[in-house]
Amino acid sequence: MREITYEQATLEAIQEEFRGNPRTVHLSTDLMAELQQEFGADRIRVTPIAENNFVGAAIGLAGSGFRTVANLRMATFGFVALDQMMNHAAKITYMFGGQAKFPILYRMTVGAGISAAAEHSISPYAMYMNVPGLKIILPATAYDAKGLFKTALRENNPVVSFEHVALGGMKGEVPEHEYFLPFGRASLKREGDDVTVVALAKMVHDALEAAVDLEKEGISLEVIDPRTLVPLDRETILESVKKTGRLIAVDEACQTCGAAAEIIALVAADRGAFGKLKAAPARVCGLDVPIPFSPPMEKYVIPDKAKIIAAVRRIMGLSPRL
Amino acid sequence: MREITYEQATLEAIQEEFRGNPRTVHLSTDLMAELQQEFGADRIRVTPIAENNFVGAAIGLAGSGFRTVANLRMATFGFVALDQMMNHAAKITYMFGGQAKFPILYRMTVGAGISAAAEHSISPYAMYMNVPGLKIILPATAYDAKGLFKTALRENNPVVSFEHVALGGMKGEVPEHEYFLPFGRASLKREGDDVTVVALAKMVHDALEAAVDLEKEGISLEVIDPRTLVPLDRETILESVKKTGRLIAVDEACQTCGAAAEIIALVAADRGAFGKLKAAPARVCGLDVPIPFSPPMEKYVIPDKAKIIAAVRRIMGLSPRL
Amino acid sequence: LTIRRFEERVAKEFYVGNLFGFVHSYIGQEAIAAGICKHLVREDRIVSHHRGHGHCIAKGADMKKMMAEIYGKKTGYCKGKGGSMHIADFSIGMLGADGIVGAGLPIATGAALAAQLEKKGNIAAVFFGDGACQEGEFHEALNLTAIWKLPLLFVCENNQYGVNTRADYALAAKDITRMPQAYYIAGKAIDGNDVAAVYKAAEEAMAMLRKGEGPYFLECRTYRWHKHFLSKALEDLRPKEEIEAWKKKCPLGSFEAKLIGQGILTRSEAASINEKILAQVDEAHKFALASPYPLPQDALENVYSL
Amino acid sequence: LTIRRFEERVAKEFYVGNLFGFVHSYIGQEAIAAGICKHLVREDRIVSHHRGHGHCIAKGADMKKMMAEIYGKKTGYCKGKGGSMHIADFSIGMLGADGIVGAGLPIATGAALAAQLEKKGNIAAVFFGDGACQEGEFHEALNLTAIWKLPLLFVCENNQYGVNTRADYALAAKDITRMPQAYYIAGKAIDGNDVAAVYKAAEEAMAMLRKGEGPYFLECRTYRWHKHFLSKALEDLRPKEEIEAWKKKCPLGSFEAKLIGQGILTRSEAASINEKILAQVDEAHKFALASPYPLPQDALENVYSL
Ligand SMILES: Cc1ncc(C[n+]2csc(CCOP(=O)(O)OP(=O)(O)O)c2C)c(N)n1
Ligand SMILES: Cc1ncc(C[n+]2csc(CCOP(=O)(O)OP(=O)(O)O)c2C)c(N)n1
Ligand SMILES: [Mg+2]
Ligand SMILES: [Mg+2]
Repeated sequence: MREITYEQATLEAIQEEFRGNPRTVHLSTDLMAELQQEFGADRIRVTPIAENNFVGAAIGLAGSGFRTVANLRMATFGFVALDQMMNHAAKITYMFGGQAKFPILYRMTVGAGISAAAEHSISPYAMYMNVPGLKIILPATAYDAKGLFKTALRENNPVVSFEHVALGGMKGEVPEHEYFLPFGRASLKREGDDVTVVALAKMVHDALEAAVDLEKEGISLEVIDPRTLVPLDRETILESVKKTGRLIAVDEACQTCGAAAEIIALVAADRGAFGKLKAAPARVCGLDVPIPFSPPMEKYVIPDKAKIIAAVRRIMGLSPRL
Repeated sequence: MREITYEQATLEAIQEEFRGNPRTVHLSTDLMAELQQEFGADRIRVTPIAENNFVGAAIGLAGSGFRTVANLRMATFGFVALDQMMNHAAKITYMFGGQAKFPILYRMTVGAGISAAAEHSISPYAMYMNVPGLKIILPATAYDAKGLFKTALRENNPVVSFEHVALGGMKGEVPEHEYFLPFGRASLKREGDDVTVVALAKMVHDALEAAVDLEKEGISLEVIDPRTLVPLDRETILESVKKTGRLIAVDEACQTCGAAAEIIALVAADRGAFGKLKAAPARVCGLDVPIPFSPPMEKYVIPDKAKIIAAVRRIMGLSPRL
Repeated sequence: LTIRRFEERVAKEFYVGNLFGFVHSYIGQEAIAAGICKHLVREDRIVSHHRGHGHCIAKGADMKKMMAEIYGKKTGYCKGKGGSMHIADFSIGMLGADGIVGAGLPIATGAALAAQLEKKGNIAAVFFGDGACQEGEFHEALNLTAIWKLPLLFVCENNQYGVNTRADYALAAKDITRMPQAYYIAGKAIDGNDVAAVYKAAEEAMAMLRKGEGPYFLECRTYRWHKHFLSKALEDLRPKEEIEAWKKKCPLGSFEAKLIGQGILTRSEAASINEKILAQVDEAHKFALASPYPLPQDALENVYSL
Repeated sequence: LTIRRFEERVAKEFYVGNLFGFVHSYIGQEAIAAGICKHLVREDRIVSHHRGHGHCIAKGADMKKMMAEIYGKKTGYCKGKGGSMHIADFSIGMLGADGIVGAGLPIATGAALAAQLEKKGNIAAVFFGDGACQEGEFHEALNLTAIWKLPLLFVCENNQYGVNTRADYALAAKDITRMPQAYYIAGKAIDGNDVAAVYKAAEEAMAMLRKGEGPYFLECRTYRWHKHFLSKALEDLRPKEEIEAWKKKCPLGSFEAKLIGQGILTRSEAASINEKILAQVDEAHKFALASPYPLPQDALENVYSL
C-alpha cells in the first residue's frame, strides 16, 4: 500500500471533505497554500494572531451552518483561546438545549522532545477531557489520522485533535480509497497475554518497540491505543485487563490528573476488572515538572521505551533492569 | 470559640498579612471596600474587566518584589486568563531556573447548586493540577480557609485558591490567635474503620453527614479532606486505605480526569495500598455533563449525601438502598 | 414611516418594557434592542450578552418559550438547561445570550463571516456592554471585522457601569467610539434612550453593512434602572440621584409622549396596546407556570448533537 | 553627547549585531534595543518577547551566561531550563523573554505598577512585535496603563511581519500608533533602524515616564534579516528584493558611517571596537562550550521556590 506522512494524511482528509462541502472554512494564523489554491482565499483564511477570536469565530460559523477547521498550531497557544473553547465550544450545544449543531475541528500539536522548553512542549489533553462537551482525538499513525479526521469532518460537534510534533513527518500506509474510523473504538496495536499497555500518541510507538524487546524475554504485551480520548473505549481496555490481569498506562503528558489517571481509575473502579488484577496497575507518564529546555533534562522527564520496559518488568515482579 | 464565616476568615487572613507587609497589592474587578479603606486605593485596586491582564500583572509585580492577591471571582472567568496562568504563572519559576520568587494568591469560586448554569458552575481545579508549577488549595471550612490563606500569603509561589460558592457564608470556629496550616497535610475530619472517604470542598460536609447516618447502620467512615490538591498528602490517604481497605473519592467536579481519578490512581498504583484493598475503589463525582440550569436536573448531576451513602453501601457489598 | 410601523415599534417597546419588570432587567435600555432589530430580517443573525432578554424579544422570540426557560421548564427554549442568561433561538437567527463578558464578540465575527460567504446581503449584529470593551476579545473582533470587511453591526449598550464600576474609570478612551475609529471602523455615539435616534442610526448603518462595505459601530448611551442583577444581597453603589435622573429619561415614556404629541397615537390606543401586551406577557407567564419541569435524567441529553 | 557615549553605543550595536550572527536572529533590529536601553538604569525593569537576545544584552546581561543558556548548559542564566526563548536576569531588571505572542504585555503592566508604587521614578519597558498588537492582551495593557497612568514604555518593534503574515494585512489600523492614541497614550512612530532617532525618541519618552505622567508608546519601524527563526525547513515568503533593500539600511553600517563621517569615530577605532567585541563574543562562546550540561535529575529542581 502507498505510504504518506501523518501530516499529508490530515491534509488529504481536509481536502476530500472540503471538496464535498462548500460550506466549509479553514482558519489559521499561517497560510495553508495547497488548501488556498484549491478552495480560494474566501474559505481558506489567514487570521491575525488572535486565537481566542478565531476559535470563537468557528462557533459563530457553526451556529450559522458552516463547518470550520481551526488550526491553533501548538497546544500552548490554545491557552490563549480557552475562554471560547471551554466556556463556549464545549457548552453551547448543551446550554441551548441541543437547538443547533456545532461542526468544528480544532487542531493543536502537543509533545516534547524537540528542546522547545516548557511553554511549547505541553500536552494538555487531560484538561480538555475534564470539560464535557468536546470530543477529543489523538491519532498516532497516518492511517488513524486520516480515518479519524474524515470522521471528525462529518461530526456535528466540536472535535479537538491533538497531534504529536514527532509524528507529523512519520510515514505510514494509507489506502487510496475513502475510509472512516469510528470515535470511541480503540485500536489494538498488538495482541499479548501478560500485560495490557494503554499508550497514547507517540508513546504507542515506544510501547510497540518495548513489546518487541520484551518478547525476547518471553513477556508478551498487549498494546492498546484508545485513539479517541472522548469518547473513550472503556470496554476494550477492560476486556484486555481482564485477560492479562496487568495494566500499565503510558502517556507523555504530566501524570497528575492526566489521561493515565483516568484509565487506571476506570479499571480499578470496575469490579470485574478489579477482581482480575494480578498486580497494582502502573503509570508511566511525564514527570510533574514543566518541560526543561536542555536535552539531558528533557529526556529525563518524558517516558520512553526503556521506562516502559522497566515498568513492565516491575509489574511482572522482576527487577526493573535485566 | 468565636464563629465567623468562611468569607470573613479569608478577609481576616488578607488583612493580617497586608498589615505586616506594605509590598502587597490586591487586584479584582470589584471594589473590596474594607481593604481599600484600610490599605488605600494605591494597593487595593479595582481593575477593568480584563482577567488575563491582571493575572499577568500579578506576575510582573511578583517579579518586581511585590506580593499580590488577584481575585478572579468565578472560576469560569479564569478561562479568560489561562494564558497567563498556565503558560506563565505556572512555568516562570522553572523556566528561569529559579532566579526569582513569584508570591501570588489567585482566588476563584467554584461549585454548582445555585442554578447558575453551565458556565458559572464549573469546578476546574483538576485542570490546574495537570499543569505543574501552581500550588492549589481548596478549603472546606472557615478554620481551614484562614489557616491556608495565612500560609498562602507567605508562600513564594503562585497559589490558586478554589472556594466553593456554597461555603462563603458558612460559619465556623476560628481562633482569635494567629495560626498557619501547612500545605500538603490532609485534615482527618472524622476517624473510622470501614471505608476511607476522600472528599473535596463542599463534599466534605456531605460526607460527614453521610457518616453520621451510616453510623446508625454500623458502618464507620473515615473522612479525609486533602485541603491542598497540590501538594497532595498521599501518605495520609494511603495509610487510611491500608487501614480500611476501602476507598471512595467524592468530588463535585466532573469525573473524567478529575481529582478523584488521581486519588484512585495513586492508591491503586501503590503496591502497599493495592494489596490491602478489599473492594474496588469507587468515585462519587459530578456527571460528565455541563451543569444544567433547572434545579431538578442540576441536583441530579452533582453528588450529595444520598449518593455517597449509596456508594458506601455498594462498596460494603450491601444493596445501595436500605 | 407609517403609523402602523410606529405602532409596531411602540408595541415592541412595551413588550420589552413589561416583560422585564419581573425577570432579569433590561429596563431602561429597551430602545436599543427595538430600534436595531426593527431593521433585521430573520436571516440576519444576532449575538447577545448576559442582559439578553430584550434582544430575544426584539428579534422575534416567543415569549412563552422564553418565560418557560427562565422558569427552568422543559418547554423553554433550552429545555431548562440554559436559563435566563442563555436563551437562544437559532431558528430566528438569535445565536444566544451569554454569561462571559466580551465572549459574544468573537462568536459574532463568525456569524458575520458566514453572512459574507453566503453573499445574500445578510448581516450580523452583536450586543454588548461598556464592560465588554475592557476585554481583549473586543479588540480582536474589531480588528478582524475591519481587515475582512465583515458585515457586523457592533451595538455597544453603554449603560455607564459594569456592575458597580464606572465605564469612565475603566475605559481610558472615555469616548468608546475612539476605539473602533482606530481600526477605521465607521460608527457614531447616540442617545440610546431615544428609539427614533437608534432607529435612524441603524438605518444608516444597514445601508453600509448590506453593501458589504465592512463593519459599523454604534455606541448607545443608556442606563440600567435595576441593580446589576435582581438580588437583595447585591449592593448598588450608583448615586440615587443619577438613577432617578435617568428614570425621567424613560425610553418608553418619552417615545409614547412624542407619538401622542404628534397625534400619531392616541392615549386610548396606547392604553389598548399596553393592555394587549400585558395580556401576552400574562399568557407567557401562565404557560411557563403550567409547563412541567424537565426530568432529572434529561440532564444527560444534549451534551452532544447527533 | 560625548564621543565616549557614542562609542559605548557603537560598541553595544556591535555586541548585538555580532552575537546574533550565530544564534537566534535579532539582526536588523539592534538599533532599537540599544537606543532604548541606553536610557535605562538597573532599577528600571524590562520585559521582552521571543526575539529577546538583543534586549538582554542591551540591558547589560552577561553574554557568557546567555550563550551558556542557549547551549543548554548548567552555567546558563536559567540553568539550561529556559533556552534561547526564555532568558532572564532579574538581578538587572530583565524580567524575561517569552514565547507567547503578546504575553509580555500584561506582565509588563505589573512591573510598571510596581515602579509606580515604589515611587522612585523608575519605569518599565516592554518590547514586542507587530504580531503582538493583534492579540487582545495588547489592548488590555494599553487600557490599564492609561487609566492608572503607569510608567510603561511600549516599544513596538514593527518588522512588518509575523512569521510570514504582513502586518499591514493583519492590522486594520495600518499605522500602529492609532491604537495607543485611542487610549490617549502619547507616542510616535520612528525609524527603528536609526539608532540616533531611537535614542532621541526614548529620551523624550523618559522625561514623561519618569515624571509619572503615564505610559508612552514607540513604534519602531524595522526589518528582520533572517527567517522567523533560524531553520532550514521554515520557508520565508517575504520578497527577496524587500529583504535586500532593507539590508542596505543596516542600522549598524549606517550609524558607523555617520560617526566616521562626523569624525567622531575613525575607521581604525571602529575596527578595534569590532575586534574587542568579537573577542568577547568568542569568549562567551568558549565559556558555553566548556560548561557542563545539567544532570538529568536537575530537571526536578526549581518547579517551586522555597
Ligand atoms: C470574563 C468575565 N468577567 C467577569 C464577569 C462578571 N460580570 C458579569 S456582568 C459584568 C459587568 C458587565 O458590564 P457590561 O459589559 O457593561 O454589561 P452590563 O451589565 O452593564 O449590561 C461582570 C463584571 C463575567 N461574567 N465574565
Ligand atoms: C499566542 C501565540 N500564537 C502564535 C504563536 C506562534 N508565533 C511565534 S512568533 C509569531 C510571530 C510574532 O510576530 P511579531 O509579534 O511581529 O514578532 P516578530 O517575530 O516579527 O519579531 C507567531 C505567530 C505564539 N508564539 N504565540
Ligand atoms: Mg455596562
Ligand atoms: Mg513582526
